[in-house]
Amino acid sequence: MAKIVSLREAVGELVHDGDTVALEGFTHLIPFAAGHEIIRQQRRELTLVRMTPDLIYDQLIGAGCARKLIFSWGGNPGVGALYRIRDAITRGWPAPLAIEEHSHAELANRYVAGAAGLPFAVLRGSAGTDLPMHTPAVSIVRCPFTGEELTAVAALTPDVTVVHAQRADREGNVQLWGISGVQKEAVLAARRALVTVEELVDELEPVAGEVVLPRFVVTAVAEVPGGAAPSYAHGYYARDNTAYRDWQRISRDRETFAAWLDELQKAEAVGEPGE
Amino acid sequence: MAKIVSLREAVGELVHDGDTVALEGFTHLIPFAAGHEIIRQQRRELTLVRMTPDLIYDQLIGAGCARKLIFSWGGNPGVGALYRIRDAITRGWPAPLAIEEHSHAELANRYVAGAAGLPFAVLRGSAGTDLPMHTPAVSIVRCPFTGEELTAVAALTPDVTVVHAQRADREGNVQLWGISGVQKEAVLAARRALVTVEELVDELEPVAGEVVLPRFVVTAVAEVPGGAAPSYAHGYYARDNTAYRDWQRISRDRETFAAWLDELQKAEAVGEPGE
Amino acid sequence: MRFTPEEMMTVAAARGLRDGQVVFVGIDLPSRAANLARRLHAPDLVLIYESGTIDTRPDELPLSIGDGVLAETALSVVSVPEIFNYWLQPGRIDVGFLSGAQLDRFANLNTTVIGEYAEPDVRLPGSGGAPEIAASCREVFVVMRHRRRSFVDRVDFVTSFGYGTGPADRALLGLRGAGPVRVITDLGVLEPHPVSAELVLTAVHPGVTVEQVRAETGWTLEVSDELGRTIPPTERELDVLRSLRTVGSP
Amino acid sequence: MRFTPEEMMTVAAARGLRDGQVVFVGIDLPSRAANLARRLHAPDLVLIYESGTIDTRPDELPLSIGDGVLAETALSVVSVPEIFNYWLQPGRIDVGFLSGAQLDRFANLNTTVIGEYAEPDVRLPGSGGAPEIAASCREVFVVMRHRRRSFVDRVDFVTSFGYGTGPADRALLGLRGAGPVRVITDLGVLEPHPVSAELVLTAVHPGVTVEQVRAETGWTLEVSDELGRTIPPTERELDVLRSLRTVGSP
Repeated sequence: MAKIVSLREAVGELVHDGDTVALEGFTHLIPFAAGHEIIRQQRRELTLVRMTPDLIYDQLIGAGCARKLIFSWGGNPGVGALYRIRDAITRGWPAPLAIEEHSHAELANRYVAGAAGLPFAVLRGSAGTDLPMHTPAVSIVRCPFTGEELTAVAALTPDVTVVHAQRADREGNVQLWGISGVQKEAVLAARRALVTVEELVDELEPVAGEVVLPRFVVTAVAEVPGGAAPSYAHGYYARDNTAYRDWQRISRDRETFAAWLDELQKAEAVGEPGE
Repeated sequence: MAKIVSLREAVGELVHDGDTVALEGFTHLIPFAAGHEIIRQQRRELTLVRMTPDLIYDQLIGAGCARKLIFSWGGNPGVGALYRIRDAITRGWPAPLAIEEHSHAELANRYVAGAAGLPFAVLRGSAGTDLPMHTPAVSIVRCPFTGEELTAVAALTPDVTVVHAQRADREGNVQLWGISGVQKEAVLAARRALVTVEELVDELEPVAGEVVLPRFVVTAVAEVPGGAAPSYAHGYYARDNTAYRDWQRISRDRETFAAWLDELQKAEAVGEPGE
Repeated sequence: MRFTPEEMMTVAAARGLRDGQVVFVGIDLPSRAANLARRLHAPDLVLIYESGTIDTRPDELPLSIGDGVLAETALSVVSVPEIFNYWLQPGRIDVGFLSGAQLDRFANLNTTVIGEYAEPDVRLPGSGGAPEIAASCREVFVVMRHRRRSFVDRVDFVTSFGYGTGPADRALLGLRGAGPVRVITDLGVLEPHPVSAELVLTAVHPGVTVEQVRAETGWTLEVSDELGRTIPPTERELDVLRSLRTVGSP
Repeated sequence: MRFTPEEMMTVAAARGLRDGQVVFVGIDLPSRAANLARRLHAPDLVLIYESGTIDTRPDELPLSIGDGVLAETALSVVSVPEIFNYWLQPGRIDVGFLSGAQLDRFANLNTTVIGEYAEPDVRLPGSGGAPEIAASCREVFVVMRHRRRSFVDRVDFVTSFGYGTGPADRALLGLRGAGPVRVITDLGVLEPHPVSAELVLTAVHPGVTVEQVRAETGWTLEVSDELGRTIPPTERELDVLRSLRTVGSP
C-alpha cells in the first residue's frame, strides 16, 4: 500500500543509481519536479525511458544522470530540437548516451506487455522501416492461426516509474484526468511506482475521463503542487509554452545549460517541509 | 457515420440469417429489446457470441435462432442454470447447438484482437486445463525473446455487434457508463454495430467512468427506453432480480417457455413509432 | 450460539483473509466470505470482481457478478479485458476464491461438465474467470460443500488447474501463483501436502469427525498429524454474517 | 489577394480532405491544414491526435500534440496505447498526415537521422507515430516544404514506409493502407505513378514552373501528362487560415 512521503524522501528511497526509470506523461502531467529532484540527488547511470523525452530528459541527460535512453520521439514539441540529448548522442557530452528507439506504438506496447505480465506484445508496428534493425527489443512473431507475420516487442518493466497526477487521497489512491497517455501502463509495468500529485484530498470525487491508480499498485505518493510545470495539469494550470520556447536557447549551449543547472541545484525541492 | 433508426428497421437491415452476432453487456446493459426483436424477426442459423449468455441467449436459443454459441460462462448469475441452452446442447431442442467455449479472459481477448485489427491475441490463459483441446480458436505462441510458451486466441470479428447504452446524441455518438464490460471491444471488432439507447440527447454531458463510441464506428442507433430490462441501466433503472429468479421456472420447461415465446411474438417492439 | 455447517464454512473462509490483501471475488460463497471479512478483521481488504470493479465496498451482497451496487461503491471500474489483462494476469491479486461442482485430490476443479464433454450427463455453466484465477492469484482458496459426489478422485473435466497430477505440474506449465493453498468446506479444511501436493485434512469443524469427512470424500483422504479443530463462529461473526443481505432478495 | 507559398501548401492540403473523413493529425502543418478544412468545407471532419483525443475541435491550434485544448474539446480522450491499438492500427482512419526531413522518389520518409545511424550528421527527433500512420491509414497525405536537400533519391533512413523500392513492396509487407497518395509541397503536388509507384509531378501551384520544381527535387522528376495548376487560395481560405492562432503564441 502507498506511503505518503516527501519528494526528497521518495526519490532517495525509490530511485537508485543504475536503475531503469520511466518518467511518463504525454505532454500533459510530466513529472518535472521529480526529475529535478533526481538531478539534485545526483543519480547516475540511469536507463531513462519515455515516449517523448521532452525537456525533462534533456535536463536529466544534460546533467549526466543517464547512460541510456529508450524513447520514441525526441523533440521539443512544436518548437525544435533537444540539444542536450543531441550533444550526448553525437558527442558524448557530458557522458556517452546509448539509445534504443521505437515508434510510439511499439514503445507503448512494450509498457502494455509489462503491465499485463506478459513477456511480449504483438502489433503491426514499423514493418518495412529501418527501425527494427536497430533495436533488439523488436522481433517477429507468426500468427498460429493465419501464418501472418507480425511485430513482437519485448515487455518493458522499469525498476521505477514516476508520474504526476492531479490528486491522491490519504490512503494513496491516485486520480488523474485529461490526456492520460501511457501512465497507467507505465505504473503497472514497474516494480516500484512514485506518484507526485497537485494535492492530497480526503476523498476522490469522480471526474469524467479519470484514470485511477489504486493504492496497492503505488509505492509512494508525494504532494508537489506545480510538480508538472512547465508542462500542465489539466484543471490546475496551463502549459507554459514560453518556457518551452525559451528552452531552445538554454539547451543549445553547454554553458547556458550549466548555468541553468547550477540554479536548479541551489533551489530547494518544491513541496519540501519548511518551504 | 451512424444512422438513427427504429429498432425494427435496424435489426431488419443489420442482422441477417447465418450471421455471427454478438450481443454484449456484462450483467449490465444487456440488449434485451434488440434480442427480442431478433426473435420476432425470426432470424435463423446465427452464431451467437457472448461472454455470459444470460437469459437473453437462453431466449434466442430456445426460440431456434442459433446454430452455434461462443461463450465463457453460461449460467443464470446467482440463481441457477439456463435450461433452454442445456436443452439445445444436450438434446438438440429446438435445434442442435454447436458450442465453442472459453475462459472469460480468452473470449475477452478474442474481441481485443478483433478490435485491434490483429489476427490473434496473447495471454497466459487456461494453460493446463481441458479447455484448449475443445476449441480450435485457442493455440500456443512462443515468445521470440524468452522462448516462453503462451496462449494465443484467434481474433473474433462478428458480422454485427449489438450493445445497449444510456445515451446517444443525434449524430450517433454513444455514451455508456457503469460496468462497461467488453462492449467497446465487441463494437470495434465488428463489421457492423447496432446500439440501442435509453435516450437520444442533444449533447452528451461528460460522466465519470464513461465509455464513448464515436459515430464513425457505429452503424445504427435506435432509441429504446428500457431496452436493457430485466438487466439494468446504471443511472436509469435497477436490475430486476425477480425476473431473473422467475426465469428458472420459465426456462426449465419447454411448454412454459413456448407460452412465454408466444407472448413475446405478439408484443410490439419497444420503442417503435406509434407505441 | 448455534450455527449451520454453511455458516461455519463461510466464517472459516473469511478468517483466512488478512487485512490489506487484494482479493478476487466470485459470486455467492466467496462474495459472502470476503464481505464478512471486510466487516470484521479486515476493513482494508481490497475486493475486485471480474466485472471490472476495483476496491468495491458493497452495502449488500451482489446477486450477480456485475450488479450496480459493485460499480456504485467501487474506487474504479475498468473494462473486462483490463481486469483480466492488467489486474489478474500479472499476479497483483493476493487471494482468489473458487468453487466448483467437482474437486479432486490434487485440487483441480470442474465447473464445465459431468460426464463426457461431447455427451454430457450434466452441462454446467463453464469456466468464466476461474482458469486464470487458479493460474495467476498468489494463493487460491477453494470454498465448497463437502459431498462425496463433488470430492472425487479425478474431476471429469479440468476447468481450473490445481496441482494437476502432482507437485511439479504447475511449474512445468509456467503457472505463477501458488495454487489452491486451502480448501474450506462445511466439514473442515484441506490443504495440499507439502511434498505430494495431494489434499490432506488439516482441520475439522466443531462436531465433525474424521470419519464423517472421509465418508464424504471420494478418495482415500489422508489426515494431517497436526489435525486442528476449527474454533466455532463467535457471536459477532454470526451476527455480522446473518446481517449480510443480498441485493433484491425477498 | 497575395499569399505565401506556405499558405498555398496549407490550403492545397486542406482542400484534399472531404467532409466526414476521419483524419489522424500531426502537429504543425498537418494540424493547420486539418483545422482549416474543418472551418471551411468539412465541418464534420473527425480529428484524431496521437495523444488520444478523438473528434477534437480546438479553437486554437495546439503547439504540441498533447495540449490541453485538445482534451477539453474532444468527444473522447483515450490512452496512448488505445489510440494506436484500437484506432490507428485496425484501419479506421481515412487520412493520415505526415511530414519529414527527407522524402524520396518512392515516398519513403525520414525523420530519424541524416547520415549514418551510428554516426549521425544530424540527429532528428525520431519516429513518433509516423511508421504506423504510414502503414495503417487508408490514405496518407505528405505535406512538406519542397527543397532539394529534403527531396532526395533515397532517404538516409526509412522512418515511414511509402512504397519502399517499388509498387509491390507494401503488399509484400502486409501493409493495409494505400500509402502516400499525395505529396503536397509549397511548389506543387506529387502523386505516385499508378504503375511504378514513383512520385510524379501532377500539379504546380500558381506562379511555379516545372523547372523550379525539378531544380528543388533530388531525383529526375517525371511530370504527369495531365499536369494541373492549383487554383490560388480564395479570399475566404486565406482569411480563415490567417485567423488560425496557435495556443500561447506571442
